[in-house]
Amino acid sequence: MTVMSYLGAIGAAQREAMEADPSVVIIGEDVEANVYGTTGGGKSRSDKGDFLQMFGSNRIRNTPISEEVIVGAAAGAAMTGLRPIVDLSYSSFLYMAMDQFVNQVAKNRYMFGGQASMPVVFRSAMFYGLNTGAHHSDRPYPMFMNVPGLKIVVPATPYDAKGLLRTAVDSDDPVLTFEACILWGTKGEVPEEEYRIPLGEARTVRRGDDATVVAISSAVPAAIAAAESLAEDGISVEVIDPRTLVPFDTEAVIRSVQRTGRLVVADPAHRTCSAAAEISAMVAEEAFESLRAPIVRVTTPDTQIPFSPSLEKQLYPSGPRITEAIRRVIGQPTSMPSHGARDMDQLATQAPR
Amino acid sequence: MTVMSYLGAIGAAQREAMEADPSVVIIGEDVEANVYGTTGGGKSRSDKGDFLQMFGSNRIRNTPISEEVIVGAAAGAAMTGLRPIVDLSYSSFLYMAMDQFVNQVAKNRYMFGGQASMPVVFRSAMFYGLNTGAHHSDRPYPMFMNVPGLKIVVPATPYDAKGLLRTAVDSDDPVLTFEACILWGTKGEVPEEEYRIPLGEARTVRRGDDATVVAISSAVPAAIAAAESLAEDGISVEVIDPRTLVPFDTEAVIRSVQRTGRLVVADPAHRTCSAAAEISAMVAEEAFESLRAPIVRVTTPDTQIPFSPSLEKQLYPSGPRITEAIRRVIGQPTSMPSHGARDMDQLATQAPR
Amino acid sequence: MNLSPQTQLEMQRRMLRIRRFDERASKMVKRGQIPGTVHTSIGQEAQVVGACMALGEGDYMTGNHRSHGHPIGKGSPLGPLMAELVGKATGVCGGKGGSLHLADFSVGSLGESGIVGSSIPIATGAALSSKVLDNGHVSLAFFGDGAANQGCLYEAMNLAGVWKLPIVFLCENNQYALSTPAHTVTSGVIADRAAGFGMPGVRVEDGQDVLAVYDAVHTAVRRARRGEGPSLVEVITYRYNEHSEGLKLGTDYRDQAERAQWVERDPIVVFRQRLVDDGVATAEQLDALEAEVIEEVDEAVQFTNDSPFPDPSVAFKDLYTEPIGALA
Amino acid sequence: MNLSPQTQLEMQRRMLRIRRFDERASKMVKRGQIPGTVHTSIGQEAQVVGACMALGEGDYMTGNHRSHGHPIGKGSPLGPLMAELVGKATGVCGGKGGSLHLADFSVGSLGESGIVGSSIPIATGAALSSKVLDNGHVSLAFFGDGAANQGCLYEAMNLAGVWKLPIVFLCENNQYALSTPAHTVTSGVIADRAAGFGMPGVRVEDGQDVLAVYDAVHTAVRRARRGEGPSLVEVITYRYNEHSEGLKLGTDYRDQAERAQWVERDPIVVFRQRLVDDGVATAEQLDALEAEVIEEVDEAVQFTNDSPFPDPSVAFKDLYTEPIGALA
Ligand SMILES: Cc1ncc(C[n+]2csc(CCOP(=O)(O)OP(=O)(O)O)c2C)c(N)n1
Ligand SMILES: Cc1ncc(C[n+]2csc(CCOP(=O)(O)OP(=O)(O)O)c2C)c(N)n1
Ligand SMILES: [Mg+2]
Ligand SMILES: [Mg+2]
Repeated sequence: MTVMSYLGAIGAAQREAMEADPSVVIIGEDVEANVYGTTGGGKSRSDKGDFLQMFGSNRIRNTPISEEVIVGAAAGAAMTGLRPIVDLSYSSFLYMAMDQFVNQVAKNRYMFGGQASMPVVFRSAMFYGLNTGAHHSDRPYPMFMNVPGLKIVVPATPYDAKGLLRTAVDSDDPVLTFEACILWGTKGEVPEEEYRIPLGEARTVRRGDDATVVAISSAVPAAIAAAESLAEDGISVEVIDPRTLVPFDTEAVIRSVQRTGRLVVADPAHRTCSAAAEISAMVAEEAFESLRAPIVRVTTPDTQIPFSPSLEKQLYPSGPRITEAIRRVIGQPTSMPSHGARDMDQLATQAPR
Repeated sequence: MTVMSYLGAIGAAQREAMEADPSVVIIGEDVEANVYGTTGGGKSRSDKGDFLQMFGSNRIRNTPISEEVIVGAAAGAAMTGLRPIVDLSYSSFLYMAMDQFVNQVAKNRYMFGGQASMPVVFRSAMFYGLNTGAHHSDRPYPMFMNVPGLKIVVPATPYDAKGLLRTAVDSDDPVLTFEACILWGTKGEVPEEEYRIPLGEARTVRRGDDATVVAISSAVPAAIAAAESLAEDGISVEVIDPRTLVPFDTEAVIRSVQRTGRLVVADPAHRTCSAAAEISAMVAEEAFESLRAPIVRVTTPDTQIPFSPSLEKQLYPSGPRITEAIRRVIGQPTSMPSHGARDMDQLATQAPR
Repeated sequence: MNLSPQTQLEMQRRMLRIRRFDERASKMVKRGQIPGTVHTSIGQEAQVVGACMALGEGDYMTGNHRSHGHPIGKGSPLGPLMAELVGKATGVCGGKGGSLHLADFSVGSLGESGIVGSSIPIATGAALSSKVLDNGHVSLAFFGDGAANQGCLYEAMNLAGVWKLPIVFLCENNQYALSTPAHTVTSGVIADRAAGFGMPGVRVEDGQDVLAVYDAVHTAVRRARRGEGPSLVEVITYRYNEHSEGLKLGTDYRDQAERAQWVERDPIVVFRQRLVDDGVATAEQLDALEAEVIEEVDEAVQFTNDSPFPDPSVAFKDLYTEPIGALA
Repeated sequence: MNLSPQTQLEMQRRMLRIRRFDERASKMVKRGQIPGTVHTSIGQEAQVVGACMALGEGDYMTGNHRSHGHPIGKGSPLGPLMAELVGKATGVCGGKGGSLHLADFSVGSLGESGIVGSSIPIATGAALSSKVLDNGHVSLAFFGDGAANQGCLYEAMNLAGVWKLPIVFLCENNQYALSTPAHTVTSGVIADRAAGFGMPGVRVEDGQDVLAVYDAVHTAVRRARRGEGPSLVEVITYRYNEHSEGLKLGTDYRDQAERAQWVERDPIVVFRQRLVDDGVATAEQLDALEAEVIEEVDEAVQFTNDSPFPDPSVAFKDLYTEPIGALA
């Protein structure tokens, strides 16, 4: 085992994948200069240009700012013999290439009756929680979940980030990974040897009996904090990190809810049509008989992301908001001051009430 | 009252809006020649070029095929004094302009602290069920529901299509309307005089006590058919058409479920993160105590849309599939042959099971 | 350009294959035998075939909604194409694609796109893999005058320019995008846009002359193959039929006299005459060629009629390469 | 071009306002007094001010992530801009926007965009409303050499060309997009791309000369105002600082000698000398001007410090013009 940061783990996975297979290439803006820290050898930001030296400019493809053709070209290259890893830097830029994602990447194999395969990985980082305002803070994975044909990965730890990225590169289908910048610095143990984590296998982060929390991306550490604080009150919370949203490990969630009878879903995406909505709907259909309380979603309210530090942080699922939600589902009196978590969840929807 | 087709009602609403306010303009591909039948005076397809004669080429803006700039330019024009109606023809083309929708249309007012207002309507038609294959059959409203700042309209009748479009044009916020081509020919009564339908008010299509069906767009006639067929067996089904997805009339749905205790949501979108998922999650959180059965979604499975007539039609919510779902929630033995509705719903997800 | 008689006859054969295939498809869609819609290339055969014949077998190609001509021009067998239009299990895409989404990877046809402009980046990516893998394949992207106003074209041209990718951007300027005359929505000249993106741009004024098209595209292909990068070729041509047949979406507002003038310069008639005049073939040989093609189309229809529709469960196949849940 | 002394002094004042404001912002972000990141226009003042001064008061403008210079150049007061960078309630966007999303509609600034290229269509739309409403306003879209490879620029140029919209596309070519040298990712010459889209394209080689920029943009603005349509103006310039300050995303790989050469031709120093040489102002007058600007920046910071942060509930305001549920 060795200790790595989340960002370092991504760099290491990229390096291993590049070393393992000459048809793997990296395509993206500023990848040559290692601006985002994942094309420098997986060590530190100061390893500028390592990948360029190691793999050459034929395989490290520094692009113009042209997301639409970057995504489409990666798809076309994947259909004809390469296995590109595309670095789209921030997730907010994916919309620029939405047509390519939906109409080409997701559809080509199906439309052409299986003639195409599309081994391509699109990496992007969600920059929320860092005071950069509405244009850099998006968490758009729910949109892509609504597009059949894509696989969607949302790692929350260095171990998962590395293992899932290796699997993504191995996959013959298109994979989108949504990384959380706020986790970039998180450190964790990672095996020295190569390993893969299958897509579609949730990780039970913490066992518990009184309620299940399914937490996504940066909501995972928040859920752990909530579980720890409730443990002090003798409340035992199970925390599940699905790790991939498509495919989704329904069984792990259902099994847990069958045991606990209570579900909270913590999801940093906007509330309406979020991953949390899907998970809730799934359980309301398939584990209804086990449910002993309403399913509560802790999400980002349906508002855009404001810049001011006095406005932004409150919006994302936090330890206290998740704690509050768990107390609600287990029927405990809440302890939040007004204008706290409860209010946030009341404000959290575009539905008139 | 007069009888109008769904398509005619849209044309009539456009004509009225153009006549009422000189700042209303129509922007889109092939609007000059009235190719899609809504810029010809609201009468019939053969009224070619009517709007062009009535309103002139300054206000009827025939565009190049450049969705990204069309959407952005309409937004910019709306920020500076016009009230554009943008005809994007098919909903599958919206992805081309996704960045403009998400990063400009939805965010500008908020980001700029209320300085901008954005009175613009984006119309598009969902061409599913008509054997044109994966590139024309999209039903992408769930994606847009995940974007705070947009209003989303899904009319299912001529009356609603006309009344909601007038309200949309009046709105100082951006509105997306998703029309269903399969309903273009549907005829219905429409008042002679001008009228508006508020956004956020559901329509109870049919009263009933045993189960509630919330149905969207072309699923509305399918739900009515299901309710009618079940009425013969003495089962009384309430059918609700939300008409707008943002804002959403939560209260109407909750009130109904409080009475019936059972909910089926019929939604032609892909299942994962669909509008149906949102509605289900909403009810599982807010009307849990009233629920006497699992919430069942009848959606389009998470597969792309195939071309062949032997493959396509089965995928959308149909009368029989909705009937079957209602029987399930009221605990009646099902009557479907194998490979029928039940199978479809089992195939309907990207989650491994 | 000195082309062998064999090559010239193959050009005529391919133009005829497109013409007869599309005439049949047009009839069938009107009779309801083909579901949905078709967009025919009738009138544009020289432009399609001149371009395709300038490519080698291993070369890649993408196209658009006006889709049948491209794979036919690239040498795809007609049976599976016709079966695809009808939605049969034996279709080239197993019935999943239909007219708008033909693809025949066996001849380098990487797919037609119902979304205007959307396949241009795909062709660019195929050129990228050729470059990285150094396998000598050239890509060609077919798109219309309408698509020439989609931004992704310029992103693609720029990327191909800086990376010197082996690709030809081929604009089929049939002077209309649906009802819209190109000159009313196009600022400047399409071919002239190449210069600003650092590549040659040529305009084939007589796109009804298959040899003229071949020459221009062949020059571009050779440049690409030499590693010198992309080119833009704009070909002026004309479609005879409605934009789209079967949907009854609006009709065409083109001047009938304009159409008549173009029909007079029909690419197949013109080239036939030239083959005779140049002594490449006799009228009888050309009649025989035509008869062969008609038979080939008849056989394609027969093949289609004899084929079953796909089982409904096929709708759940091919989304991923491996099963996800119930989806395979 | 004969500009009044007053106008020339105003140019120098605006350049100084940008310089001093951005220097202060740069310091503040490094000290953690500004959250997030800022992108300064230091070194590019002549390009920004030359363009803005060629516009009238009612004219519209959009910009990008390198955002402070544009509204300052257009005459926006500094207090609300600085307060916005810090996220105060008195910020020009009420604290909702921040450095990346400045907008001051009172001076025609319709918004800076953190998404590269994304505001170009918005400016095009403002030009469309000017045209439809016939109100004489011209639009100007600022964007970088990096943004010049986004497809939406060419869609916008084409649309503006066919509709003869009153707009100026202004490319701030500071020769880098983040770490990437423009010449490595740009095929052809940006200004030359205009021709293919049927409009004049000029390149201002000395973008450090505020008058040269003014001349080129003024010509384009007059053309737009006469109803003759759009122009593309590319200005060669240089940023002195890191791409982005505060985030510590990678550092800059530019040659320090290259930077030094540009600093030597500093636009503010050069223009100051010229004003003195031409007898437009004395050194003392220019010192006084500079002192005024410094005081203005100090006051902006004071204003910011004195201002409260917005109440958390403000996060739920301004999404729509009317309340939707609990959202207003
Ligand atoms: C992105 C997108 N916008 C609009 C359409 C609708 N549409 C289909 S074909 C067409 C015209 C295309 O014109 P052109 O590119 O010149 O090709 P042609 O039909 O003339 O061969 C239009 C507008 C579409 N399919 N995709
Ligand atoms: C669509 C999009 N892609 C990428 C980025 C990340 N990014 C921000 S600024 C920048 C460089 C922009 O270069 P240029 O347009 O030349 O402007 P400059 O910073 O040089 O003023 C990049 C790549 C972005 N913000 N938006
Ligand atoms: Mg055309
Ligand atoms: Mg730059």
